Amino acid sequence: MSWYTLPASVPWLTLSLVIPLAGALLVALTPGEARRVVKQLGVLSAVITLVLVAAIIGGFQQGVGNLHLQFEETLRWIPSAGISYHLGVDGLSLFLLGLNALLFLLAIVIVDPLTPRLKQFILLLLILEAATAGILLSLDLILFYVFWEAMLVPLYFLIGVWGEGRRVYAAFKFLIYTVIGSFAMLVAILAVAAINFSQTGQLSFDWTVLVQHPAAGIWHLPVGLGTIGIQQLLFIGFGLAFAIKMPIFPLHTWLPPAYTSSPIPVVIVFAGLVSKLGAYGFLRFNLALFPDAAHSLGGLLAVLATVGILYGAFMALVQTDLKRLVAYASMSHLGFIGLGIFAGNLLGIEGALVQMINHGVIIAALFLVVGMIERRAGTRLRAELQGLAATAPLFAALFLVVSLAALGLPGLNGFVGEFLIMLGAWASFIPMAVGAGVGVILAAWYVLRFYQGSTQEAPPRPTSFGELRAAEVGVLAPLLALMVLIGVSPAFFPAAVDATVKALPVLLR
Amino acid sequence: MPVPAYTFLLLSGVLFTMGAVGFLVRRNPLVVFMCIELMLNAVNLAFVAISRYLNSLDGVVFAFLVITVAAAEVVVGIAIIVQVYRAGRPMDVDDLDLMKE
Amino acid sequence: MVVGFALVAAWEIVTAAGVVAFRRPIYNALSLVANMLGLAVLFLMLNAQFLFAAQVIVYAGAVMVLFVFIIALMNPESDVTLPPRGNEWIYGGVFGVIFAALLVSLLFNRGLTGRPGTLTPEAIAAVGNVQTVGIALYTKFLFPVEVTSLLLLIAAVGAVYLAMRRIR
Amino acid sequence: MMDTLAPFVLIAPLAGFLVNALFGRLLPRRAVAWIGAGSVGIGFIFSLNLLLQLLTGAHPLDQTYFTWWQSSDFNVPFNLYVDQLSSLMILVITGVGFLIHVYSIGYMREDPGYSRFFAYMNLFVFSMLLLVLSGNLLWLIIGWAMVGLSSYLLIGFWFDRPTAVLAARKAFVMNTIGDVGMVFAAFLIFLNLRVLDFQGLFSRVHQLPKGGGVITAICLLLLVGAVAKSAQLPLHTWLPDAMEGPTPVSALIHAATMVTAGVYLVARMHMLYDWAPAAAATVAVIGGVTAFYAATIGTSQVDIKRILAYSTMSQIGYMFLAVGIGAYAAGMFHFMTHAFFKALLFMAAGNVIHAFHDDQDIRHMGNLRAGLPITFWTFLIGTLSISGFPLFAGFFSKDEIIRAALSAAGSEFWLGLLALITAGLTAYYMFRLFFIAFGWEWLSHDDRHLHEALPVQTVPIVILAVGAVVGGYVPVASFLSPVFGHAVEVGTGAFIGLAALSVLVALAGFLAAYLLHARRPDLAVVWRTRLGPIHTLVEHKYYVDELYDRVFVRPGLALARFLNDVVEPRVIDGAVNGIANFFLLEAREFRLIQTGRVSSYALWTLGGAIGIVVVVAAFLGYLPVRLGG
Repeated sequence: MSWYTLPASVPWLTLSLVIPLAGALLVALTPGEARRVVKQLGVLSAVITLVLVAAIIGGFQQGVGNLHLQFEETLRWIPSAGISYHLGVDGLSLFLLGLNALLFLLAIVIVDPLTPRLKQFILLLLILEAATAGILLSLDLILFYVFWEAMLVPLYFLIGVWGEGRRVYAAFKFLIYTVIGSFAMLVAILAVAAINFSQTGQLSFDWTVLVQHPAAGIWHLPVGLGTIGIQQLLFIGFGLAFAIKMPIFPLHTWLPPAYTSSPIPVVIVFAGLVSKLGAYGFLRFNLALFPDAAHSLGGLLAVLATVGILYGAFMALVQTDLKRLVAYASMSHLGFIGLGIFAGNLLGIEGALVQMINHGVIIAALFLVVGMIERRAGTRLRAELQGLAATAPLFAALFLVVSLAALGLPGLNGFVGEFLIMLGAWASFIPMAVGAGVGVILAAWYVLRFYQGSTQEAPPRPTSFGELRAAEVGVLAPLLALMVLIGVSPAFFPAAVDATVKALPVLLR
Repeated sequence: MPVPAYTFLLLSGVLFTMGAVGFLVRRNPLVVFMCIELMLNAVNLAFVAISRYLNSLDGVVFAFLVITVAAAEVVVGIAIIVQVYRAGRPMDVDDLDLMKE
Repeated sequence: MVVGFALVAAWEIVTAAGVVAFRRPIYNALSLVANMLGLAVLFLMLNAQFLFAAQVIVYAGAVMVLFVFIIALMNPESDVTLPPRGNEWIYGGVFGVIFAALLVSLLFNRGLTGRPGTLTPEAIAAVGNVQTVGIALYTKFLFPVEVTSLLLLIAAVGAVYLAMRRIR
Repeated sequence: MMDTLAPFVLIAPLAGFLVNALFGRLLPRRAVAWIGAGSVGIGFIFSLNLLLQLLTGAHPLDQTYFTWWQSSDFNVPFNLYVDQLSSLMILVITGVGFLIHVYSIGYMREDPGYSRFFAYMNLFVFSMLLLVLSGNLLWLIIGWAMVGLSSYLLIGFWFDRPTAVLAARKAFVMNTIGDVGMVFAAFLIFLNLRVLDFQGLFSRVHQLPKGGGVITAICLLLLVGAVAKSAQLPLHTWLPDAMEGPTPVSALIHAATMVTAGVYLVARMHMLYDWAPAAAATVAVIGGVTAFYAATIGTSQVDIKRILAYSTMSQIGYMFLAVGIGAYAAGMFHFMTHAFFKALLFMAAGNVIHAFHDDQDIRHMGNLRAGLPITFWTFLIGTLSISGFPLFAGFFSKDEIIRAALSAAGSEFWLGLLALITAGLTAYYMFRLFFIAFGWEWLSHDDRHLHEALPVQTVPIVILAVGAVVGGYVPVASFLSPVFGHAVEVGTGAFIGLAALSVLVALAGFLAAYLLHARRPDLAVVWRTRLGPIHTLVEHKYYVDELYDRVFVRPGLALARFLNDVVEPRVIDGAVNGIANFFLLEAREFRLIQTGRVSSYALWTLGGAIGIVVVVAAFLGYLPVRLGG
């Protein structure tokens, strides 16, 4: 945002990875019985990380740096294989980094101090924070892959150990899906480097190197089955991992059980952030490294994204479990992000970028609300809830703002992203934009069913539903503030990301 | 007449395969361990042979390290086997399925 | 030389077969000892005297004594008494054949490639075999050696710990 | 001067909203009321000031205050645009809005959600002003959606009533359909002309071919938004249900201001509609048909607020007809007079409903002259005005529309004829309402102890009654001429002739109502049975609600259930599990790959090793199969 210049001698990005890890180490050294200390340590390291990331965002300068990358750090790792520890931040990752720090702080703050094995829980959350931040920051494909896999382990345990319901099934299904995608990506990563080596004679896994020389060539399928472009093949390899993580229809069936089984602090970062990493991967790798393939396959993926919007919306309409409902709503919203990315123009991609932040904010807030309902009412079933506004008007009011943001009300943040995405989609594929428009209408329908069904109509059920406490308002407040801020005056957003997006290879063709 | 390099490698491959097959089919944990040792030895042979024919010592050093690691592995492995035996379990790897979910 | 190699190679294969096939663990163990001694001879033929010594002392000596000792102590029954499992020989055979065929095809396709180094047998002989290895271990490979020593320490501690506890 | 003044028109109600929303529950009721009504009053004073400056020759204002989005492809500022049209709008919004706020102080005095009510009302006024003052399409859409939000909040104000909750949701979803239409229109405009602000849009619209596909599509998509917001056919069914909200809400939002936003939109975009005759004709047809359609339904209803709602729909149909045939000034004129008399009618109806303890059925009322004298007389004034009796405000504005339609050549003539018939129907159903609710039976003595409302409620009604009488003499057309150009002058003879015609028609409607509902009620029963099926059809609003339910709502839910019960578990997850079963032979939920057997793990490991060796060998060229470069 160019508010000031940060001294270049400090490894800011590494610090933002190290602080959560250091926090994790401190937590690990603390005896598990000291629950308050454990939690305070977790909160403290998350706060420091957030402050640091905020400083980075404030010191980011649009249009500066090689390939618009800033705060770059490069250390030799395995020089003979062209692998290095290379971090950097640009318009694609800048605000996601902030979202990461914010959501993890909220997640740790709302952890119930009575959680069994609290120490391990906080520990895993902090490790997860470092892994997700690493995914956003790494500019080396191998480093990226390491963080990508490192993210999986804490998530698996967080769901499998602290989850509810069929948690092991959910965690395992998620794991299998993700590992399949990761394997495809690993093969593609190795192939990218190998092909780049054969084309340029330079062995490197560095994004900044690979992005200069898009792979070319055609692969002949055996037995005369035709040909497929190398770029398309690599695009599919990377895309499979990211499409599963997002998820893109029809690779989504791990999502409802995983979200439903996750404890609320986990699902906030899971739905709020991890799903966005798939979209980020598409932008960072698929659109940058394989621009030709992005053009030829973008249409198909845009169709799938639109199907996902409508499918998720219809599914959300009939869910009886609120958590599951929000899970499908999240899927529908992610369809918008996918549509913006695959529209293949500046408007769509900037819309997708802003929508990624919005979605994180909105979905986290929705899951927070579901958690508040569940903690008070002891149930998440829509049929057992109604009229909560009568006993908890403040809760109903905040819930209303969150719902309105979720259904894309103009003036709140959801609209900004949806508008730009649909505008970008309209410029490329009009039917997809119309489909997304139907999705917006359906969103109004299911979100209001969700909101009205739980807070309105008399008599209130359960009658003992209490008003929000100050701490809970405090947790929701930053998210609500972001909803209004981005909705009313989002100009700071393009001011930071425009140069990066404009330089994306997929747009330069 | 010198022995060609590939004969050593061939022998190494054969020994490795035999060890692998033994690992797959035997059920006594002690024998399974021995088959692992066999495979490690086969790999050592390949290292040393390549090292010899390429006029380098790296392979020898590697083989030395492998021997060390194998020794460590055997110590721990046998300790586990003894524990299992003392717990009165049958000596059959197929029954050691605690990792099953 | 060739004849000697052929004899040792045959010895290796026979003893390896013994390791895999014998029914009583003590025979397996003795076959393995024989196999390792043969391997030591092969190391000698490859001009690796240091490894020859290490192989005899560490493997044929220490490790195998441990094996035999445990077998004598516990006197495990042979596989004969275990219920048959059925298809494992099929799996094992199929995979073994595939793997061996793959390795062989690789070898015959290209043979050895790579850039020869400077340590010819003559150069090594000039300094002394053990000295050369020692210099390499404590200069170029110092870090791996140290890591390995740490590993050994951990293994020793782990083994003691495991032996102390009683598992139910 | 105007550039600093204009934002304060917005800020006043916004501040009122924020104060009442955040601290309303802590403040005493009197303070809440003062803040709620006062902020709108301040807005009115600012609006008046703006109007005066325009009247004294100031140029229209187009001022940018901050940037909303700025990237290499897309720029949207936040700018306000104040010209004669928008200043007229804000004057009516804040003026009528202020009176209704004052009325609400009395009307809502018993309600526990007092501060919430005023917060919502202020939010509405703010949103409506934003809609009107916005200088570009995007902020217009934001205001457009936010008035929809306020409308939703106020319809569902009594959220413990299931019917209110449902009605609110229905209104919101139908309005969202309109919002999406407008958003699409904005896309077409931006992608073809690269502008979204009005000044740029109006200067570039002529780059598009006149009557071409693009401009017609833009205008039709805008029309979707206008139709949804203004409750015109076919997106009209939410408005009668919206009467579940408190009566001041019906007066302010669902009569005087918000529902006329569609008319404002078409008028604001008149350069586009002039450029797309087919779309303009569609506007006119929708308006004319809705006017007639809603008037017929109005003749058969018994709920006092619903009758007024259908009347609103019908009157907005007139305005649509006017702007559709290019008589923009006439449409805005009717908007203004309608705001006066319809707000008056609703507030008077609110007094009656209060007096009858929230009973809204007109058949339970009657003979209110003694009990509610002020309400009685003002309601009569409103009825006369809406029915188009000479010298009342409604007479002038409605006459102008009918005259414009009839004097036009071609198909508009038929629409004018329809509008004329509708004028008769209007007089009929309004006087039917009046006779049944206010005058039926003419009791000689009254033991119902009805109480007239408080002065805080009656004074605003009286003020509006004045407006409903004299509003017709305001020279709206000449005031708006800088925006729309000068209207075509009509000869005096034609003027008087047409006026006489419409008065005759209205008189006929009045006489029919008098005959059937005041003098010979038995005749009404006879006619009702005689018209049997037609009457049933009209009474059930032509079964449009039921049709939408069968065609959209139920199939939508059925599809969702089908996806949830069949497609997701069987088809998609089934395919995934099927693939897993295929590869893992006995995998149930992927789990049995974990046998726990060491040898099976080893088997997999070995298989993997072989696979890697094969791939590497193939890459390096050791195998007959070749991969990569």
